[in-house]
Amino acid sequence: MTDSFEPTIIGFTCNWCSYRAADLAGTARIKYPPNVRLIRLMCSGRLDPTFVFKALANGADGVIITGCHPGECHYIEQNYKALRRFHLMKRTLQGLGLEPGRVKLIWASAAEGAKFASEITAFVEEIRALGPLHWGKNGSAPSPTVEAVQEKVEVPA
Amino acid sequence: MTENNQEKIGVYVCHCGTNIAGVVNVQEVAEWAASKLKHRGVVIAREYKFMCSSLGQELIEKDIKELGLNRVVVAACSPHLHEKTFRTACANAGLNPFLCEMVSIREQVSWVHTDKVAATAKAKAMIAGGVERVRYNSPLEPLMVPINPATLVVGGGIAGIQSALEIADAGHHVYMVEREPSIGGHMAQFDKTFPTLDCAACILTPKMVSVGSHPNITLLTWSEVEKVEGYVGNFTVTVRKKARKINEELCTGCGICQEKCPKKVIDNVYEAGLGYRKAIYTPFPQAVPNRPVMDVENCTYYEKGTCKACEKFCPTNAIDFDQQDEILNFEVGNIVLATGYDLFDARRVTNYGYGRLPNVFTSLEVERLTNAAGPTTGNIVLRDGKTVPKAVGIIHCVGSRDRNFNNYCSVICCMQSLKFAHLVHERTGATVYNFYIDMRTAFKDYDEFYQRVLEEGTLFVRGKVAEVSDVPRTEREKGKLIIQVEDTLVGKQRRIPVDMVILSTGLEPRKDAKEVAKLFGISCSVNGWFIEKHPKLDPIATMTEGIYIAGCAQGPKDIPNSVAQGAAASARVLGKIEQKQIALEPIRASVIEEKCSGCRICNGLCPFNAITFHEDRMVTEINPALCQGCGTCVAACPAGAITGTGFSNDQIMAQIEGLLMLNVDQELAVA
Amino acid sequence: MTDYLLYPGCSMETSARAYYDSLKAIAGPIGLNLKEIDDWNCCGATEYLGISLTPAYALIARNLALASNAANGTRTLVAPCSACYLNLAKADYYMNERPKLGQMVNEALEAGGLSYTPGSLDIRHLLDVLVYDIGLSAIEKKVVQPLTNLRVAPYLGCMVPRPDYQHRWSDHEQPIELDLLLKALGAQVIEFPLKTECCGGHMTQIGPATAFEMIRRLISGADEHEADVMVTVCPMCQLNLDGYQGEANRFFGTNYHMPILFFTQLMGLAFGIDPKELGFGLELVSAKNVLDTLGIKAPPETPPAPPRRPRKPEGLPMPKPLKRPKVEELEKEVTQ
Amino acid sequence: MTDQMIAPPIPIQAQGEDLTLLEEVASRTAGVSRLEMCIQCGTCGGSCPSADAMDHTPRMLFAMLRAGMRQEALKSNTPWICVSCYHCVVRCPQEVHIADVMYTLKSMAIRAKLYRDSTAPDFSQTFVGMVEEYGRSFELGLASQHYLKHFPLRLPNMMPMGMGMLSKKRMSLTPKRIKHINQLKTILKRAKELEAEQ
Repeated sequence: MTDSFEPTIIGFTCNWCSYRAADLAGTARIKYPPNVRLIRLMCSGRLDPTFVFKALANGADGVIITGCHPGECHYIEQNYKALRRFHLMKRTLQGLGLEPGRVKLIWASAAEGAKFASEITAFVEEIRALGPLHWGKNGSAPSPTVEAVQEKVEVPA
Repeated sequence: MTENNQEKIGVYVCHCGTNIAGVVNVQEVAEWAASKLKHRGVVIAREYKFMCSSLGQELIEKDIKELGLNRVVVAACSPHLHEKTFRTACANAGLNPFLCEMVSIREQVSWVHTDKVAATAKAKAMIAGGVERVRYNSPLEPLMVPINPATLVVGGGIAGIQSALEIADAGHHVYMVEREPSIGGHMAQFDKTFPTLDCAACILTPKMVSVGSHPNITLLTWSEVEKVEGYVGNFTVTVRKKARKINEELCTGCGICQEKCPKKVIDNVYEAGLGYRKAIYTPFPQAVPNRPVMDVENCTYYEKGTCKACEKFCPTNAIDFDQQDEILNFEVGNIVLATGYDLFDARRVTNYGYGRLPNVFTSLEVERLTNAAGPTTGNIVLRDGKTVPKAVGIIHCVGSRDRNFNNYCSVICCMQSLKFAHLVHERTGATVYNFYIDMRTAFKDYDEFYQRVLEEGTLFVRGKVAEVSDVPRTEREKGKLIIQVEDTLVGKQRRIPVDMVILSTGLEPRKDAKEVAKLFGISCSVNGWFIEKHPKLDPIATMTEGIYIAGCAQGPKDIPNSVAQGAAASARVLGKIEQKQIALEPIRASVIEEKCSGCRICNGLCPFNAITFHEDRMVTEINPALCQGCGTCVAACPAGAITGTGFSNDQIMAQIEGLLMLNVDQELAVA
Repeated sequence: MTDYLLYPGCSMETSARAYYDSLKAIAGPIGLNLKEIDDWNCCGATEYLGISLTPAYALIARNLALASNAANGTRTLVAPCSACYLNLAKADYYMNERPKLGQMVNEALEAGGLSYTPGSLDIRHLLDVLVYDIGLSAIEKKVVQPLTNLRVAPYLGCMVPRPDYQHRWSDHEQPIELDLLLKALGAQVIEFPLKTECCGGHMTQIGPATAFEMIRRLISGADEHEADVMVTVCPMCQLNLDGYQGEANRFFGTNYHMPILFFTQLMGLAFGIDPKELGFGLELVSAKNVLDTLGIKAPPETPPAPPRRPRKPEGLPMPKPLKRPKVEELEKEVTQ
Repeated sequence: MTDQMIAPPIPIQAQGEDLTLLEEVASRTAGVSRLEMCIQCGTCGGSCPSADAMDHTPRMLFAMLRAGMRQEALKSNTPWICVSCYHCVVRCPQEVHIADVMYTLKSMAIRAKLYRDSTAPDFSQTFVGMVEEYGRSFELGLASQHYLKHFPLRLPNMMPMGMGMLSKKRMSLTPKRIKHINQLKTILKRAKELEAEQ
């Protein structure tokens, strides 16, 4: 069963660019692996790090966050705030013993359907290489509860 | 919400013909949702061929009424396409539209995956996510805001002119902002227009005059938009009106200043570098407004401190050397962007020798050469200003359809080249060659024009020209420009000596298109053109409500299409104005005062200044009219005191749980 | 001192000895420290690639492997020969673009105990290193005998500016690097439109008539521009234009006498180095006129030739030439 | 109703049409050939300095590959006349790796023994033979061997040039051999094996 590990990935997309890039990938019929499930946010700035912990704790093997290119945010500059948070969040996750490669931030504009698809494809392969994360599944390693994680997190503004 | 456990959720899975059903087993998905999500509140799950059809919508409406559904999940296409459709259906049946949630199983599943089993499983997970999320949706009321009936039109080319006139004629105010000293755009530079060969000035000038004299149009030339704030219906625009150094009230447009100005400058804009203007100038006699501008960079007074010839001779004392840029602010409800194109820089194609070989010309240069008001009064001559060419080669696709430069077709070049072939033939009697890859003469009366040019004896060579050389190999080639090309219909390389080469240069997005897009909150395609809302069904609107695009700013197009798009944009604007008010998505953040600790972390986060802090109560407040709903403050609040409607923490956490439900609970995964 | 690995290529030791000699002579003055890689082999020129893919790339890659072993702190591998430069750059580029090729080539190299990671070397032509690393102003400073009055036709041939995998050159058709270098030496550089046309390559061996025609075009083009000398950066070009010039003259009944020199030879002259050290005399079409013009033996009193195609003030204005940022920077360096 | 009655008409098959050809050429080319992207614009044929001597312009050759005309394409002298000047490569609007495709066609023609005239293949093979033997090219040996075989009548004309080169020591009389010629031979042997497995 484990010979071909199929990771589950949660993706957080911005309503204005990357969600539309996903739409465009669809319209253009560009194929990518089915391992990713997207959640639409209005902006990458909406991403509360708790969402990421929740996803990992509930069984996701990786999380990908996508936003508008720097300088192209629909809300002027909120993606920079997402970027700031992302780095701190990554450090926290590392502190919890998580491989840094399990969460990733990419930029994709509404015109970049092909880029979106290739980024997803690449990320699936990266997570496949890392193997399953046993946080949320009935695996061996005990998973920290969301509440426990939340306590450790300082949310940067 | 969910505490009372009285959710009655309907799940609707769309086949979209075979678009979804061809990959996702929709029947299995619907049956699964009905049985396995029953304990989550799903009372009915259906699949249907086209949910967006009226019959599909009726299904939902009927269930709401008959089964008392209080939540709806539609698994179909992207919410950007049909969210509105299904929300309206819910509203029709008396359900608050925001209790309807869409799951995109077409764009995100069936169109991008091939493995049917995996795609079906993913569709189930996504529906579970939607169901979990919709449980936490709350009924919302759209924010109604009034629409300011004034409109901003950016760019005074033919598309912008058309748009402005239509709106102004309907009785609404238009601000037209143009960067150059006069409106008219590229069309004002042309001599004849294809395929009818009517004179560009003859058909354009009356429209320009109408704009200049229209009581409903405020014309701001030599001006640029610097800032745009607000949202559809309520934009605040800041415009920099550059100093003309002319008092426009006093100036009568008599032209004496231009006559007396001693400084001659090569005119790189209107004359395409082929002619001269003065340091104080109106670009062309029919300019609107008929008021000159001073080119401070080339003016002798600004260079040397003396001259002021213009001031000495001005009969109305209109010259004002101290005039400064003016900053104007005004409010509009809608914006039309018709900013046009730039010409491809032909010097980049080194092998065609433009800039090195004098008798290689660009299409815009030839427009000026053929124009009776141009530098040669309409005589087609070589760079020496007098020799009439005996043989002329016209090269298509320069900088277009070429991955080394621009990969797209510039649309107008084939017809433009045919027009030049006709004009050169008619005016000089020269032998004319056209070098093309493919002849593209689609649209009304275009191919007929091709036939006419064929009849006139123009020689057509099918082949992309490899190089233009001035190095002769034979006697015949001495003193000529040699066009080296494979005649692909003969299968042989040919070297054709000519006197003049015309490069049918392609169209490019404006150099600052990206910055302009950013300024107005829209985006550019990979090639740099403004992106329309939908390439087929909504080529006028953009992703940002209240901002429309027209003309070449959206992509290369000819005059008839630019005019059509300009008119279409004004129809859209007038439609919005007629609505008088507009419903805004109620996606807003708000502060629960009891939870706010007054830490002020959120205070610096809002780029729209929607967050204010009340020192007296030590709490933060968010102004719903200014809030744009990005949610950055929601994510930042350490106390969880800020909620974001439509994208609340509860909704997203539930959606995450739903999406991963199948991973956790193996029971659920069984079909 | 900057350290560069040198891949000379077969010709530098035989037909293009003048190139190697003059390179060695100018390297010291401009502070170019070249280290020849040990036991290099032929790059296969344009021939091996047309026989068999993997062996051809393995042949080239052996040199890359030897070079990266000898790297010792530098990444730059310099090739003075255009064909060698292109082959080395090509192998490095394609081994990366098509990983399967890279894998097969490395498997072959392994049989000889070697390996090469594509991208680990920076493969550059000598002219590139001189212009962009040493710098035009540094070269200009070393000039003691400016090449005033010498009308030179800069000639690069094909394989230096094309296909240009790493985007190093200012243009693929009319690059300006050699022109500027020669200007820095004080020469009168003519605008030579044929500067990147083909010299005929291997056609001298397999279709002489075609090759002679290509040689004729170039020589007559330079002659038309009243060049005293054509300056080249490639052993193959020099061999074809110099060695076969007499043969082409006989074939067409023409009587051209166009000396073909390596740019390093002119650099040497400008630096005041004895012509003998620079391989003068090895050319088949004598370049004595070049030395004469420079007054190295007897200064003639020729006034500078008028510029070709004088631009008339009347008529329609011309567009300004396109200034690519790279060119602008370079032009700043030359004071002339 | 019988099966015959509803049988579809038999498609007319062009003789010798070989639709695998394009694919094969692409797969044997170093890098990504982009051959399938050709729009038949003729930039290559127009740019080619030796096009006059070619049986087909490069563009025509690519059309032939697309049409599956294996015999004709591999018999064409075009790839052998290519001087690798890369004018077509940098100008091609579709970024086809034209020069590399020419190398591929040469090697395929040699394999299939389908070249029309052996001058060029012989030159390549003589050159490569020397390189494989010595690790270096040996111009004198190559030129004399080649001219003797293909242009015996030309040889006297070439003498002044050859003598000039010799007297100026621009041509060596003896070949030079690299030190580790055995290492090179081993590498090439393995490379040939790998190529054969393709």
